[in-house]
Amino acid sequence: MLKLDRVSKVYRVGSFGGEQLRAVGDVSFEVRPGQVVSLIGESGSGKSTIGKMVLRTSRITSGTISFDGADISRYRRTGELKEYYRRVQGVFQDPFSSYNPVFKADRVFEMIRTEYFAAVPAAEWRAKLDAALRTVRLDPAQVLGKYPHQLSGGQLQRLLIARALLLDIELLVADEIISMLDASTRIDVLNLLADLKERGLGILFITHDLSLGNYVSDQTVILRGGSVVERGATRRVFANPLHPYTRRLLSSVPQLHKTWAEVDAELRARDAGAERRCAYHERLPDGGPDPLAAVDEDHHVACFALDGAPCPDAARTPVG
Amino acid sequence: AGCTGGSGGAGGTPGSYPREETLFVSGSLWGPPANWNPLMTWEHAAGTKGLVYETLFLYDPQADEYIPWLAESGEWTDDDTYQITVREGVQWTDGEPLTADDVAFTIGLGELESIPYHNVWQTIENVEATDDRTVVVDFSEPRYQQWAFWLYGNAIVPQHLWAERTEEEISAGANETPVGTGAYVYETHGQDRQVWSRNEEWWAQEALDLRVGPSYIVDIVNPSNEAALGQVLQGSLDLSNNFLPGIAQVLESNDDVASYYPEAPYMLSANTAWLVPNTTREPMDDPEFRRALAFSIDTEQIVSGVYGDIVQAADPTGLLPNWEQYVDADVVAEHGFSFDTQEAASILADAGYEDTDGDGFVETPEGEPIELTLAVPSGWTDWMEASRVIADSAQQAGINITADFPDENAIVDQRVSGDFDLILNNERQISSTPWTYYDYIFQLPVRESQSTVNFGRYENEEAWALVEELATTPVEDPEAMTDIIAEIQEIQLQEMPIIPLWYNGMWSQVNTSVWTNWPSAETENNYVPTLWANYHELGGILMLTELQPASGG
Amino acid sequence: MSTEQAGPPTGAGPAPGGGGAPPDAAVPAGAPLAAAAPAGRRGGELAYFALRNGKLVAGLVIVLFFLLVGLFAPMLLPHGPNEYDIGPQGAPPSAELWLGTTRFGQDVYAQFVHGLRSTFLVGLLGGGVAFAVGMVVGFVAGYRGGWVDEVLNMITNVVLVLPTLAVLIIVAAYLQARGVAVQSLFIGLTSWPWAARSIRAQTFSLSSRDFVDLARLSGRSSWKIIFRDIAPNMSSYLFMTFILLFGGAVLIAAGLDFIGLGPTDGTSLGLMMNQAVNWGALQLGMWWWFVPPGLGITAIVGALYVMNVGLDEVFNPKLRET
Amino acid sequence: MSLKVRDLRVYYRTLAGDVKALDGADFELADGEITGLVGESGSGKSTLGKSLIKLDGRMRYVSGTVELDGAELPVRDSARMNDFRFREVSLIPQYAMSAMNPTRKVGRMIADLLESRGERFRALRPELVRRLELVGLGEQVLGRYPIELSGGMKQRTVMVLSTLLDPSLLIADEVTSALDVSNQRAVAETLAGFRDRGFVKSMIFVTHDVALVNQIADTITVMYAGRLAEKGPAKTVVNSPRHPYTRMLISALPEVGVSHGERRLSGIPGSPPALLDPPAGCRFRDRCPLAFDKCEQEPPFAEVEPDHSVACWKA
Amino acid sequence: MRRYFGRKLFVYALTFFIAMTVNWIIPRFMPGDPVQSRLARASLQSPEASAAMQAYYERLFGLDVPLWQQYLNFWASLARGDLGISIWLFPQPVGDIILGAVPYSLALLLPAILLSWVVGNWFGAYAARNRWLDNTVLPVGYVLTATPYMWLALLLAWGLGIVAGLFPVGGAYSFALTPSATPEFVGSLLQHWFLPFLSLFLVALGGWAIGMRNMIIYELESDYSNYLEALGAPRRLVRRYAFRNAMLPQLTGLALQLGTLVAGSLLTEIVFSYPGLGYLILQAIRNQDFFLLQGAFMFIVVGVLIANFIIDIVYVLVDPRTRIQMQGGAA
Ligand SMILES: Nc1ncnc2c1ncn2[C@@H]1O[C@H](COP(=O)(O)OP(=O)(O)OP(=O)(O)O)[C@@H](O)[C@H]1O
Ligand SMILES: Nc1ncnc2c1ncn2[C@@H]1O[C@H](COP(=O)(O)OP(=O)(O)OP(=O)(O)O)[C@@H](O)[C@H]1O
Ligand SMILES: [Mg+2]
Ligand SMILES: [Mg+2]
Ligand code: NI
Repeated sequence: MLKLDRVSKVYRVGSFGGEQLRAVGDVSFEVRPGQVVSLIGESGSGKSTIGKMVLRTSRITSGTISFDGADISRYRRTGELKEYYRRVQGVFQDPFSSYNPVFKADRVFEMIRTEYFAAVPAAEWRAKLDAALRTVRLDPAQVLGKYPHQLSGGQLQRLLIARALLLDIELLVADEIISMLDASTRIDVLNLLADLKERGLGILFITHDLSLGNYVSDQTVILRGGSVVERGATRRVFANPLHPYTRRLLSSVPQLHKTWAEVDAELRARDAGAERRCAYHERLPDGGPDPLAAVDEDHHVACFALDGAPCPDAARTPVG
Repeated sequence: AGCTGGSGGAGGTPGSYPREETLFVSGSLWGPPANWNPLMTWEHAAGTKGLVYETLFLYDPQADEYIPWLAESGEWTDDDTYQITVREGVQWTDGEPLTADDVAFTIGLGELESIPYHNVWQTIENVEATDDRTVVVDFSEPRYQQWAFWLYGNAIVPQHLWAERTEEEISAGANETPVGTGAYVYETHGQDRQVWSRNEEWWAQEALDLRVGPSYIVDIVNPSNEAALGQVLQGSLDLSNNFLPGIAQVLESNDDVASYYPEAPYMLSANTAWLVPNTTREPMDDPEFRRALAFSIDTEQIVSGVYGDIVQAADPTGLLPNWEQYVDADVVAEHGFSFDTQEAASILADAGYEDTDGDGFVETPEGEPIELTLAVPSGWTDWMEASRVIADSAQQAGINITADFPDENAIVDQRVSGDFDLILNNERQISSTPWTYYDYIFQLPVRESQSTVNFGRYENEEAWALVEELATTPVEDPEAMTDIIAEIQEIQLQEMPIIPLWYNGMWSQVNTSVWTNWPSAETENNYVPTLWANYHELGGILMLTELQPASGG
Repeated sequence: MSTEQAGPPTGAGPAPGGGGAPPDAAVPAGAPLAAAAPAGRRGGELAYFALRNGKLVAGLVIVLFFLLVGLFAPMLLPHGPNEYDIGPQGAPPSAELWLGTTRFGQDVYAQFVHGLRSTFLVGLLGGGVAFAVGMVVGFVAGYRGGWVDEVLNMITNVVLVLPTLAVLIIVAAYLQARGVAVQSLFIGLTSWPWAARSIRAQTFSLSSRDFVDLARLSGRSSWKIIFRDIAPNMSSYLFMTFILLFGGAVLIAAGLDFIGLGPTDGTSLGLMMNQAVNWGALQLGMWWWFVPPGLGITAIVGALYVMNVGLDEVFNPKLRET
Repeated sequence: MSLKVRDLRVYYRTLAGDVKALDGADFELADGEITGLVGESGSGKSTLGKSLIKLDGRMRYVSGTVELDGAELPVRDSARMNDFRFREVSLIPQYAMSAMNPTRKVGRMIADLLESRGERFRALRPELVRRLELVGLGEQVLGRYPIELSGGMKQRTVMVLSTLLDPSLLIADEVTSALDVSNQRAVAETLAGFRDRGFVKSMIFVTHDVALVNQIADTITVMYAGRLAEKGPAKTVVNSPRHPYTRMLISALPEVGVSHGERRLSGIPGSPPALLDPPAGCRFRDRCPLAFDKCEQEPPFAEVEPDHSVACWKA
Repeated sequence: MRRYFGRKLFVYALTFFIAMTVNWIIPRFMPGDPVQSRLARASLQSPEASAAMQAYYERLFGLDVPLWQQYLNFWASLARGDLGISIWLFPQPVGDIILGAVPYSLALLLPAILLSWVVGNWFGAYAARNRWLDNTVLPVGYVLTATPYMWLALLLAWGLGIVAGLFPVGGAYSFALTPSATPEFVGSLLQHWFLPFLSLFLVALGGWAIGMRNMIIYELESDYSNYLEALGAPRRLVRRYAFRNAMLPQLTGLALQLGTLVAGSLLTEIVFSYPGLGYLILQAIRNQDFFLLQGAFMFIVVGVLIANFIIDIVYVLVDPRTRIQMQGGAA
């Protein structure tokens, strides 16, 4: 459905755009219908930038993003773009800043209505809206006609999801949609995403919290400094993290029933016998579009030396 | 020449001028002194001509008399030849004597196109210094009036210093170190002042027993009239030749301040303010309409309301009071005008101007609406107020005039190109002869751009022929002049090419606390009380010879 | 954001203004966002503070007072501002002629109330034009960013460092017909830069907010987003900007009028001062001729500025007295 | 017993009335104890933290006492409180990124601060440098402007500065919320290290991330709607929470290894009460599956076992 | 750093270019012809003479060539440092005239700007900490900023000058003196300088005081102030930091306000007949003196630009933030 093919983004920064900042480099992955792909990485690793490019609010510097085979950067006329937005929508990190504070919260629905459903009669619209709200388990009477500050973060976040559902979307870009929420509301939203996925929605789930990614996703993409370091089925990546960065992330996640020290020890123990080597150099990519090397079915990894340091294995294994 | 340059001290005490020896004046410098070239008659530092450079004659309009000055005498030896006898014993301030060569040289400069008196050379054939003291000027067709005007209006420059100069230096040079023959020499100048100091060797001290009172004249550039008013009140100005609205109030309350007349109009008259209709435009091309316009204007209101009675209403002919003898009372009685709304209305009605559409304003006989604009430079407050009065009173008579206040330069433009309905103008000063006045009104031919005269583009061959005749009438023949002028007046009053409204005053207010014996209607001293540029030779310099220190010292 | 704006927000409150340009950014950048925030939530609260804010109320009362006088007093007068001989010439204030007469016996009060009209008109038009230009430039630069921003920013900076009054003097001097409208237009066209700059900064920070992206995702056009989504968020800020531009325009106009470059038709407070000075009111002690117009301007502009502070306090809780 | 808080009530003055953000806190902190203060947003965690060091303009002290190392803290009297700040009680603010004067070099700022507190910068400098090196910063940060430091460097500098005078009590309010996991870990471990080295005696670590708290805290304090709900040893609170709120909170946390398909977690229905006019009795009553009549009375914050207090009738 | 200043310089150069072009264009496309106006004042007798002189002077001023060429000539002679010859004060070179006026304008402006800035900031800083001062400084400040420059000047001229007679109300020094190094002359200079200075100073003062007060309040609310207070720093230190930081925006404000202040000085100079640039500009306009106008205007523009540039540099020196950002954001 959604396919990123060696997508890069370079920001021009400094006066007159004098300097360049490579926020995303050569990223490739795919989101299929009914699949949740979580994009995980530390702050500044380019997660949001990818989300924005998918949503066409940020220009792609190179590479292509295609949706159902069509290159989305080709959409020029507002009509085409509007049609794209009917199928692809986004929800952002901060529910409070996603609402215009001077207007009532349900204005987000009104915008959809004026732009997409101008012809729909009021009653029908109302029914549609109620249905969407119920899907996200909100009581219309409780949330409509209120100002954003009168609603909780979880309610606001769910309203945004309802808004996206109104359009019968096929892909949802969820950019850190739960990091601002309380632990208790967080899980509600996650569960909701999981339900939607069951109904065939593709979700690009952006987060820096591995436990959350782990909870909902089928596929995981680990991002570092704008590049993918490891990618694959969530199960595999979490069970057998190959790239040192993935491992470091994993060891830093605070866990309820394990201390950091225990996790460290565990990882160390697991590696005790085997020598950790750069899997990339053993399994070079076959020159296809994907710059990662496949280590297993549905598990790909980049060279360990991604951050510029020479790879300890590079000398041993010639690069094709 | 830096404007603030520290050009040394004055006289003995460096840096300051003793109050009791110094005359503080203002009203003649309209900007920082920029040049001392007597040939740039209109923009040299006032006093360059008159105080430093001198003319052959003076003309005293009060006494209607030519006073030989650098010339000991001058006469028409025959119809075409004028002979000047140069005064003996006159010295340039560099020590060289003034000779006939200097005079001949100066007249000869008029051959250059860029010299303002180039026009006299249209009639001069030859100038020659026949000896040290005699200059003979040969004319082709002498225009006596014009020549008389030249004789007292133009300064003589020293040949030994000027002969080497280029045309540009002569006609447009700053002449920063003026060397003249006059009562004063250049002392210093600044952004806001010009200082003259007395020439102790001045020839007139011996020759005429005249001695100017003040050792120094500090002529203050007046940026605003109101500042001058304050300074006169304080006594820091001795003579203000500024237009000071409100002076009437001051004169009544402040004993130290005086003017020429102790009561209204307080001032002598210096020029006539006219309403100039554009006679090429409808309906101003109709003499009857112009006459009606003349009757409609409430000049009294201007005189008292706007000016607080410091000006006088003009005679219907517009001739200044010193030309009173040329006014033909009979003609005026028959054809003259005065403020009379009724009369204005009936003249209009008789000529076919009626209010056909009922808007309160008359239309042309063809039924076209009349909407006239009176343009007066923005910022000329007295005229702006006057024009409001004119518009108001004309409207009373049914003539739709509105006052408009464009920028001054825009008005000059309109005036030159003839792109106006009505304007106010007063660009003819008092002079020795009414010829200058009529030359202004009637001059022909009308050109594409009328830059100096006949702005209304009034064409009347007959009147112009009379003016030309006047030009060639000898100055010594007043009867002949009177006759011609009477004829001109008859045409003028019937045709009303321009409408004289009031006489602008020879603004002069003095403070007597330091200097006394100022010109006054009540004493013998009747010289013109002003040091405006070009008024020194009309008697301004003589005023200076009459001044006495108040301290009696 | 380019380095241009790198510095902290500039100036607060009516910064130095005086006879010309209005103060720079009225409120430090942080504030207005907080300020703009929640109209609804704090609607009642805002009204509550507005009514209890002495500065705001006092300023508003003064401005309204003069506005009403300017609107209605001329209608109640039997004579025009420039009619002669309404009273004796140069009469001091009296029971019949409240502000005395000019040297021509014109009614100073009549001139004053008519002058108020043009003062408000200039403020409204001049401030309005500046506001409009400043808004468009600021919004577009802040929203579009990139080279559009660079270019607009450059233009803004150019106009900003131009000594505006000097330019205006030149322009005004060579205008043939000078009316209040033309004057206002030119004032407006030269006094927008600081407004544009601060609006740009606001827009810039607002347009990075998620709700703007959300509006884009809803298929809205840029203009709609700017005026329907971004602008309402800075409405209080915009309003305050307008007030300052209004006051600035009034002061500039007064300066132009004073040196005789004012409207050539009609009257204005600056023109009154100009005439009073030209006709020696200072020297003749006719204070009633030049004191009221200046006082009028000072009162109106001062009241506007005070109002602005009041508004600032209302919108921005940090400034409220606790 | 380094800190003893008794019935501390601090309200916010607002137009609509007092917001009872901290309504009767009763707890103690032992020497060397790090307690993690957790709870939903708006439960009063920051209010409690601030009450112990500096009330801001809109906060109103209502009642209660705070005792630190046996001396009473004059929390209501900001001027007298000054003697205790920094030396006895110190704070690492949430806004570490902007906590330093942007126009002063870090070293100058620290010197200014120390001198103004009557300390000699010269004398303390070696210790300062030592501690900076401890957190991986060189002496050279002192010669830099804050803007020249990265976010992490700024945060570590502030941490060192705040604890330089070895305060008895350190309040760390959400110092890790803005960080990603690896930085979170580094900061948290550094703070624990500070305690281990004796730079601070005890610490209140405010966060809403229970899992994080569990890594470094000795005890966990749970707040709900302006009140303390539970306080006990970290292990106990995580593994066998007594308060229903704590229980639900912990069961709502996904963990690495837990996925939706395998085990569906559930949140806490409802939302906390408004603090402007909170209901009488147990404030969790409306959301509590165990609620019963007695909950209409306010449950005391009582010790159910040594060092473990809970405010619930069913505990 | 170099890029930053390069960019600034580019903006300044552009400003200069645009300003000068505007100033060149406007008078030339407006009605009126300076030579004609000049000759009109001469009231020459004969039209022939008038026409001849018109041509003569047009050639002299270089007004006889096509406009585009005049424009190029203008820049060409400007490059040579030649500002042309004044029409109004013919035949003085414009440069000389302006150099004569500039000292007066500077003498008014520099002290007025700097003192009002310093004193205003000082007052404002105190007002922010003192309820009583706040309640007096603030209203007075508002009244002062809202005062039209010329009106305050008028009031001062009338009250202190005319009524009280304490100060002269016109000119730069007594007419009884010539410039010299005597105490008398210097005293006279100061006496004449005082009122115009005072009026400029007062109007500017209010704005700075208010700006400072507000900035200080914001700074006192900032995170670093909060942190300092939480660590028990005394009020004094917090204030000091706030003051220092509040100064920076005020510095930018100064740069932005320069143009306005210069404009204000024009009005003041006019009221007090002070022989500075303002008076020159007014006269140049009245007399359609293109060249003098260009010259005077150029001086103002250049002055404002230089002052702005100096402030830019000072700003960079005192605010580390700009320095860093200019280097492309280290850290
Ligand atoms: N508009 C922009 N202009 C210039 N640089 C940008 C812009 N937006 C993002 N960047 C830079 O691009 C990089 C990636 O940013 P991005 O927002 O995608 O990160 P992220 O992974 O979403 O981080 P976070 O977890 O903090 O949201 C960062 O270094 C950021 O500074
Ligand atoms: N300045 C204030 N004025 C009024 N009410 C306030 C103010 N600050 C906080 N509150 C209220 O006090 C309560 C407690 O706030 P506090 O900031 O202590 O919560 P918190 O637990 O720190 O939440 P968070 O996790 O979001 O930081 C909240 O209900 C909040 O709305
Ligand atoms: Mg992001
Ligand atoms: Mg908090
Ligand atoms: Ni490798």
